[in-house]
Amino acid sequence: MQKESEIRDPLILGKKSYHDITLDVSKPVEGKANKYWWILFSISFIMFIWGVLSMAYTIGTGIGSWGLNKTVNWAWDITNFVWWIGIGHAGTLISAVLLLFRQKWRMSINRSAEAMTIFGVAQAALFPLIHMGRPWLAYWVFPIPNQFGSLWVNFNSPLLWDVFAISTYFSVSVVFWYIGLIPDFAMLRDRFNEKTSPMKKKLYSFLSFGWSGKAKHWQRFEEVSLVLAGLATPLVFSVHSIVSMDFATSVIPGWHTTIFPPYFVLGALFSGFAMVETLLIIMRKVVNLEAYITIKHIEYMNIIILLTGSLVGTAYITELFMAWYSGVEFEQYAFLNRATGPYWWSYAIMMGCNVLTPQLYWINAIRKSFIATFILSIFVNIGMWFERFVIIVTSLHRDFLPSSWSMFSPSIIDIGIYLGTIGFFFVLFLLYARTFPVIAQAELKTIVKSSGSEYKNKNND
Amino acid sequence: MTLYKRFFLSQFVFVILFFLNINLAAQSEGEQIFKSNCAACHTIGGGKLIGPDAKEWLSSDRFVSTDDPLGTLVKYVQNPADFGVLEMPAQALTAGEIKQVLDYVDGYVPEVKEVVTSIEVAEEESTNPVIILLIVTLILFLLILVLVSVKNNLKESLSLPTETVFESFKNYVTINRNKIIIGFVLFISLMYLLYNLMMGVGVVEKYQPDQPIAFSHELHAGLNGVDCNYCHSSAKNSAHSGVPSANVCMNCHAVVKGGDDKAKNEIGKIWKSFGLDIETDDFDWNKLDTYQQTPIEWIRVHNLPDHAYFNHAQHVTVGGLECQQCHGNMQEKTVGQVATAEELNKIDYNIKDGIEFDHPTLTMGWCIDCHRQKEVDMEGNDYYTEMHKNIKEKHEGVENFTVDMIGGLECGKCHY
Amino acid sequence: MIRKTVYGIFDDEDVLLNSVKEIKSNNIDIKEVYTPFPVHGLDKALGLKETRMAIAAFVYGCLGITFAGLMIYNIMIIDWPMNIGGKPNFTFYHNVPSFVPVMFECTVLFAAHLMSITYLIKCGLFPGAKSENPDPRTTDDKFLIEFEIEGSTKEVKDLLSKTGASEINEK
Amino acid sequence: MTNTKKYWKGLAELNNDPIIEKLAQNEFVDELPVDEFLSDPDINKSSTSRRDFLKFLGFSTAAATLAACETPVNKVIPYVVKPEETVPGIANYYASTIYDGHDFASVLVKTREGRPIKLEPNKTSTNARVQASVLSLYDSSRLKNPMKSGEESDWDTVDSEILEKLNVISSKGGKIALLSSTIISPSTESVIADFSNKFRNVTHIQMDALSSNGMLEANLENFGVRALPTYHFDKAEVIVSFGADFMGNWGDPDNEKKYSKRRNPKHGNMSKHYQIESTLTLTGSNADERIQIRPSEQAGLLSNLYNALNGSNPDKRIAKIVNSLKNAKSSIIVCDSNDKDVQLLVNAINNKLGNYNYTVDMSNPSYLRKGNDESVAQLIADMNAGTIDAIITYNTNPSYTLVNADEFNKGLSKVGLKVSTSLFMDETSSKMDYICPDNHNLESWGDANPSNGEYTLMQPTINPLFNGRQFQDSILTWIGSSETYYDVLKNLYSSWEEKLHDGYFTMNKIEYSLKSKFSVPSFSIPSSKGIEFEVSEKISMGDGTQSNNPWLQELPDPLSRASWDNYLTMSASTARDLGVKNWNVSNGALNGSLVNITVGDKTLENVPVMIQPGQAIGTVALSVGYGRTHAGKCGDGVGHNAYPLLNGGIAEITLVEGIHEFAAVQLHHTMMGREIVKETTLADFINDPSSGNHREKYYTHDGPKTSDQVTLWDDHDHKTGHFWNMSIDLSLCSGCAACVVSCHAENNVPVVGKEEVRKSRDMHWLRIDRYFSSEMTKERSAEEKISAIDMYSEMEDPSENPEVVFQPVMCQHCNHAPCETVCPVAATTHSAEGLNHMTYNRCVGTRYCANNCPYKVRRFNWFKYSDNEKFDYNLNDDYGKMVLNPDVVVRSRGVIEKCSMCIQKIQEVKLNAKKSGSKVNDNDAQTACSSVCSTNAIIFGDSNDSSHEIYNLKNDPRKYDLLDHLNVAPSVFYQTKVRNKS
Repeated sequence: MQKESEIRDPLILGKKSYHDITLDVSKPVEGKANKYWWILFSISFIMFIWGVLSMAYTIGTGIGSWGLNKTVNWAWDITNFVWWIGIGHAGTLISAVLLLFRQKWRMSINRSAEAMTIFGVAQAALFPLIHMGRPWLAYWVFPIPNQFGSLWVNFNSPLLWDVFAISTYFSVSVVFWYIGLIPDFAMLRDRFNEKTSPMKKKLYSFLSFGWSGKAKHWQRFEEVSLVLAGLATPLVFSVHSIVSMDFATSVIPGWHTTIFPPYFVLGALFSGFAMVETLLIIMRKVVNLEAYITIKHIEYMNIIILLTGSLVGTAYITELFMAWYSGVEFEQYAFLNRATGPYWWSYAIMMGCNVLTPQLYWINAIRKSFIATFILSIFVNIGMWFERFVIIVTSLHRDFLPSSWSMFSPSIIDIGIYLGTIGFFFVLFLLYARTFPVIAQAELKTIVKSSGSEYKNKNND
Repeated sequence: MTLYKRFFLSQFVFVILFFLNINLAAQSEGEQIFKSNCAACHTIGGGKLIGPDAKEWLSSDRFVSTDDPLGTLVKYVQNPADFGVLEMPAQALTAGEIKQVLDYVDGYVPEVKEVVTSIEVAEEESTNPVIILLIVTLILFLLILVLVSVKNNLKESLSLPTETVFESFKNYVTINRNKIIIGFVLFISLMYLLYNLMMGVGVVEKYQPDQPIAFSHELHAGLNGVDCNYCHSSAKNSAHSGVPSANVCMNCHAVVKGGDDKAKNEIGKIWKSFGLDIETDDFDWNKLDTYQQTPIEWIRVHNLPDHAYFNHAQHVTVGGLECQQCHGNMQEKTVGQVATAEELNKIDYNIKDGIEFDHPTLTMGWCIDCHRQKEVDMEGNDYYTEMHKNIKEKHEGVENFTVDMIGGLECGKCHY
Repeated sequence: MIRKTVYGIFDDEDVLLNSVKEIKSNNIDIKEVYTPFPVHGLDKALGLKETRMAIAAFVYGCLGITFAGLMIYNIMIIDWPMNIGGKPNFTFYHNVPSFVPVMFECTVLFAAHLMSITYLIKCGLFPGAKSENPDPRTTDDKFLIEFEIEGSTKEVKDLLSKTGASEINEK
Repeated sequence: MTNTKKYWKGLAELNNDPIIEKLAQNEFVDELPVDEFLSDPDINKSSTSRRDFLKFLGFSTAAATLAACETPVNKVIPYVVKPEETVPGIANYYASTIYDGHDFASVLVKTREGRPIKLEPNKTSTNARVQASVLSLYDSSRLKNPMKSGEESDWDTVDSEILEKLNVISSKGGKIALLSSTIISPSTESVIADFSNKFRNVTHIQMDALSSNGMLEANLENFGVRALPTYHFDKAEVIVSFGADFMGNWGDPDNEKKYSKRRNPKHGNMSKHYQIESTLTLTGSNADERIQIRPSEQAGLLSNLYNALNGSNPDKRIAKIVNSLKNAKSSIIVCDSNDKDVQLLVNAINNKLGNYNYTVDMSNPSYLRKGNDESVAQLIADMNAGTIDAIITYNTNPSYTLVNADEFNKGLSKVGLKVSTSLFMDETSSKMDYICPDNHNLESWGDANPSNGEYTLMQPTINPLFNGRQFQDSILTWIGSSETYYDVLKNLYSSWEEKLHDGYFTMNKIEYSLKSKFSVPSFSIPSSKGIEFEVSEKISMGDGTQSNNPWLQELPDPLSRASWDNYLTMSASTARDLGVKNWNVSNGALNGSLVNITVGDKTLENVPVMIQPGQAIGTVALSVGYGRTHAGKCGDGVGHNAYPLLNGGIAEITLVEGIHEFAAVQLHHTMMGREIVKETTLADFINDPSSGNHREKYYTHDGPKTSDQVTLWDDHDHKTGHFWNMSIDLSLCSGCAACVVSCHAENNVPVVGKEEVRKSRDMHWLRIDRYFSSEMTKERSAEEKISAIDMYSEMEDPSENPEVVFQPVMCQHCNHAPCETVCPVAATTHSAEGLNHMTYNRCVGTRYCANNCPYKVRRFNWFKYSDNEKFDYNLNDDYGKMVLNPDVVVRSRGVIEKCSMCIQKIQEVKLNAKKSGSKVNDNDAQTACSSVCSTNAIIFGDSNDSSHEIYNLKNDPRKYDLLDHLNVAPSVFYQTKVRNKS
């Protein structure tokens, strides 16, 4: 039996037996949705529909329905793409890296974090598709044999690396998530009676792949999880590194920066954890998981946010320093323009939200407050969105030749698509919260004895 | 056309073919001019075709007895109407060219060569491989049914429970632990079918639309040996090979009105485009302007997408390709048709040039196949001299350069 | 001889583990153990061989990187080399930095997916497969040891109740 | 020109083709509804795609193919009788002339399958408007039939009615006025003379929209010849222009070419050019020194100059000029004033400087302007007095261009018979009883005598698209002549075919016996207060004749860089005084305040103001050619009509409520201290030819090296075969924008309209960047310790009297192209010939290439610009599409496009060389921009050919790559700008 230091705070509150955990996890699936769920779902769904209409309009008429122009050829589309990809980072990181480091607190949150990853990456993957001028030819970015003699793709292009990185990341994340889900689906399957709820029984039988919990299977399960975690960890880092190379390998001042890969990865973790917090704080209320998502979990995440936020701030300052130190006037102007040019306000929002507000987590009370955390996590999300906006738009709008300098202003369609993906994300997440085991209960059960408050108290007695 | 008729016809035209043999050796200029301008109507010593036998005609009194036989001939050819000959269209040939033709005709020795005496007549049953597959599947399925009923009979005799085909199948699948393998195989075959389906998109091989006039290339280019360039005259100079304008048809068909009603009907359509009736009207070259002209609307057979720029002159004149290398043996077909890659692979010229097509005709891969295999003849063209020298230095030891080595695979060569 | 199946059901993984050890030391064959979550030490106690999933993953990864390398080599260098941005596209060696990201991604892609597929196949897991746990509670909070015994089942049953089984069934 | 180009020889074919062929002279059409076509005289009404020879790539066809899995049926329709000279797929070139009363050019017309699609310069150079005139041919708002009282009619009716009325008028001795533009056609003059003889009391009045009457009268007085002198700018050491925009809109079309001959610093004898003007003109922006004055000061300063040359003290503003003139061996003084006395003074100065018979040639005068203001005034007076019985207008639009158009219109209503021969239902035609629509130049026969002894011929290159008739034929019909105009014309010239082939020739040179009697009127410099107004003329629009031409509307003004507009130009300080503002909105687009302006008794309301550096303080200007009401769908309602204010004067300006939205393609006007246009002075250049051409050095282990020496990989082989390079000499580029329109025409570049241009989505493949100098420089900030932030923010503001540079930028065809590397589908790749290929049909539209292009030359098809009601320009018009070049594909939406270096022309030249088995001749390969560049600033060629000029230019010390520190190794390079100043 595993032992854990007494001074560590419990990760599971209340008197929870294995069966209690089963009940708690299966409750949202078995029960009816509460009104919070319905309100959130309705809002999300409306946004989603708006987004779908906006996308249809774009595909129907052309990218001209966005606010782009000959100078700024990417703006909200790629901003959103990078933002969603960033959000999609915490999930796999929590599962993979924290698994490798044997961090037990991950177990309450990793399922949802992974779901967030998958839904986030799905949103992100929409943008490379719809930002194309001719999305119906998107399959051309895959190296598929063809009658063109065969005409292939260009492996020098960072966008092609993106294609491989995103599809690998997405599919591996799905597999990782699903491998973990199988035992939990089996649990749900076994809770449903064939007579009273045959559809659910069938559904979960199908989803659980016939899992029965044999010792050998568990042994393989653990090894596969570990190896997948080992594979996913460099994958997480590579994906955002590659996304950053879309910019870093270009020639545009403000893009052509060697620190982009680590800077982007840190930023991704930063925003990913913030989004996890946003979601979990909502979710613990909406599906009653107060016992499993404790202030301890939040605090751990806040510490990571504080750390990554500070690192991101360092990166910002490094960029400025390098611009000055390079002595290249184009580079210098690009950064001067960011801070003092027409888009100074976006730079200010970025700095404020990403560098200054996370520093509040030094304060114990804020770090250990659900409400403060919720607000700050939203701040971080906004800040990180603006970080990408700053990088993309302020670099492009004034590059080498002043004759081409221009500006960008979003159209209603741009806004619609962005909000639409947020809506879509929440639609998926809320559906997930009602149909999936939102906590990796099988894994969680392994730590009940070491980290459950009941057992801890018992030991103390 | 019945087999017999075809055979008969082939014997009948044997004589003509005999004299109009097409050899691959280099042709003298006179020969070329004769073939592209005269051969459609005149034979050399082969008797009357549309017009008189050139040899006989040239030695007729008309020319021989004049003071300046050559001069008269030149005038005659350039404007036969002046001599009261309305059947023959005026030829835009220079005196020098006419002299060359004359020399050619004078020195013409019929070359006896193996002539295929019978044109291949058997219409090949073109069976789709998919149909064959379907038939095989059906047979196999029937076989399964038979075997199952045999098995059931045997079981019945042992009074064991019998099962239908589907039950058998189901049991087989459930009993057999290789469901996944079966699924995998199915998946692979599905993907293969999908792949084939996708690869077939936009493939237009064998496209042969009905044309407003039942024009026969076989008759014109094959039997009568009219040079391709006579009608598709701009292929040598222009991007387009060109569909002949009706006045080109009338060069012959002002006189040749067809043997039977069917032919007359078809030729009559050309007349109609001048607003004339083949039965009642006369055709007068001098009155062209007064005719009520209505163009003939042909259906385009070779539809290259608009974003692909193809230039006939580059391939015919510069590249020295024969028409058959891309269009197949048109002289054996009736109305225009897109040749298949297999058919093209059997063309002698392609075999000689070492060209083998892997991709269907008129796809980009098809173009590329040739660009990768066809060697560029750089000798004797001053344009290439410098380039040839440089490229030989660049690829030491390589003597022959294919099109792709001089930029034939660059996108902008065809797409702009 | 008719084979009988005996199930011993436990409430706690520590009790189960002790029981398994005890049974093993009595040289009784355990057919299978069903648990709701991975119980550490159980595989050792049962004497299961180490799984070779990791090795498989490594092999798949090697396959992936080889596949990617060959694919890129064929596409960029052999089949249709193009001058793209003046990069040295006519030799693989000079241009390899551009190819690293895709090769890495393919390595991960192959390793992760093929290993997971291998895992599913080896465990007989696929959509629609029938579950084999004899008692639905084994995915909730019960631990179950399954025996298949020829002859008397008494010895086993005794041993089970002695080591703390909460329920013993025979079929 | 190449030997492969065929000039038109035969006659009958073109003249006698039935209508079907002229319209369908393309071999490959989708569907040709012949019956409908022949039976329906109003061909515009059928909406089928009969002339849809367009090459479309894109979705619609592809989707259809996928859905049906079979090829859509295309038809191919050959000629019935093919015209001998037409080979489908091969272009023919015919020599012809373009003259619309304002612009004159001798051109070669490129036709494909019987459609004129492009104009190339022949004898003279062609400006932007001439280049665009080929599109005006296909203007679907041209009149399709003769009109009677605003209704469509037919020729028989119209002719018989007009003739009847003319005979009545003639018989009672009534007065007939024929009001035309300047007539430079001798045959037309003879036809008009016949007309006068037949109907006796005929007055022929010539008028110019922008009159040179003052100059003509002055020359008449001084020399006895009412004509303009021919200027030899190539011989002048010092050029002083008082407001004359001789490189843009003023005078002979070849002025710019001649001027440029002495602007190449290489030859050492670079001329010195002073411009004294109030409104910044193209010429002023090219001047070595530009002096800003108020319009009212011009005459006084000329007087002052004259006196100073005679020894008195000059005004300090022109002291330098006086010095230069005194020391110069040759000079030219030109002035744009339409005041006879001022021009007398200019003549006197030129005479004083000994310029006559050397740089200013009166014995070979130019006849391009003959308009007589007095007779026009007399006509208007007569019309109002009711003494004019009939008026016929030709090639002119007085109701729009006259300063007193109201009076003209009033008078017009009193005229009994009003006949217009305009091609359009324009401002004047719409008030006429009858319109007998003329044919477009490209459908007409004609001749021209632009200057003494120089002749050019005009020949039709397409049969009339509509049921129009040449003006001359109309006249001949009315006088009952048995001859056609073609007969008249042909009888005028011997060896007709040869002349027609060449298009220009010299004959009948008149030996003028010039008197030279000079007088010296004197003026003083007034100390006027208030804001002075003058009209200006835009390069794109000229006098407004072609204002329905979308290419010209979209052509950005070289100086303001705004399109689809005219506006009051004003200096920043004047604007500040008036409270007028220009500002950029959130998407960068430019907005401006509106003002009401009153000059004399005329007021224009809600005129937008554009702050234009270079506009003299206290002056404003508005360009003519806009504010048309009857131009057509493109030209109507664009801008304000400045003609009523033509005479200029003190302006009353009041700021009014409201905002104007400009469509400017360049929103930022200074170089921000960057070395984009490298500049040096002549003196420095003579010392060191590479002066000003500073190159960034990188510090390597091998010591400092320029960027092109620091490279990771060996370059690809560009020595085998061709290596196409382009050199752009910034000293010679005048910014005239002819190349931009030429590129538009050659490459089927779409017109996107004002809204899209405003969103910075113009599609020009070739743009001419214009930079103004700023008061703030890096040196100044270093000296005055100004912080970088302040420095950059001050650098954004141009000087009030800036130095101007023009820089044509198109795809630089980088050999280390950043765009190519980033395309995921390899849609843009590099050729061995040094070209950056853009494969439109492979493009999926990620726009990454456009982002990564340091020059921002890639253009994205944001929408479908063809066949789209939202972009109702020439690509959405059956007629407008006929101008498309069939060798270049029309891009679908969602793909990137950019300059291809006219690869279709390169391929054609190569093919012709291969066909004839010879090497590519030196100058055969031309791009659309290089072939029309009158100053030879743009030189294109194969730099592997050491005999070609480009080879030397590539190794010239002035040669530099734009943004060379990036080492993208462009195939396009620039030559430093050399200014002749100290």
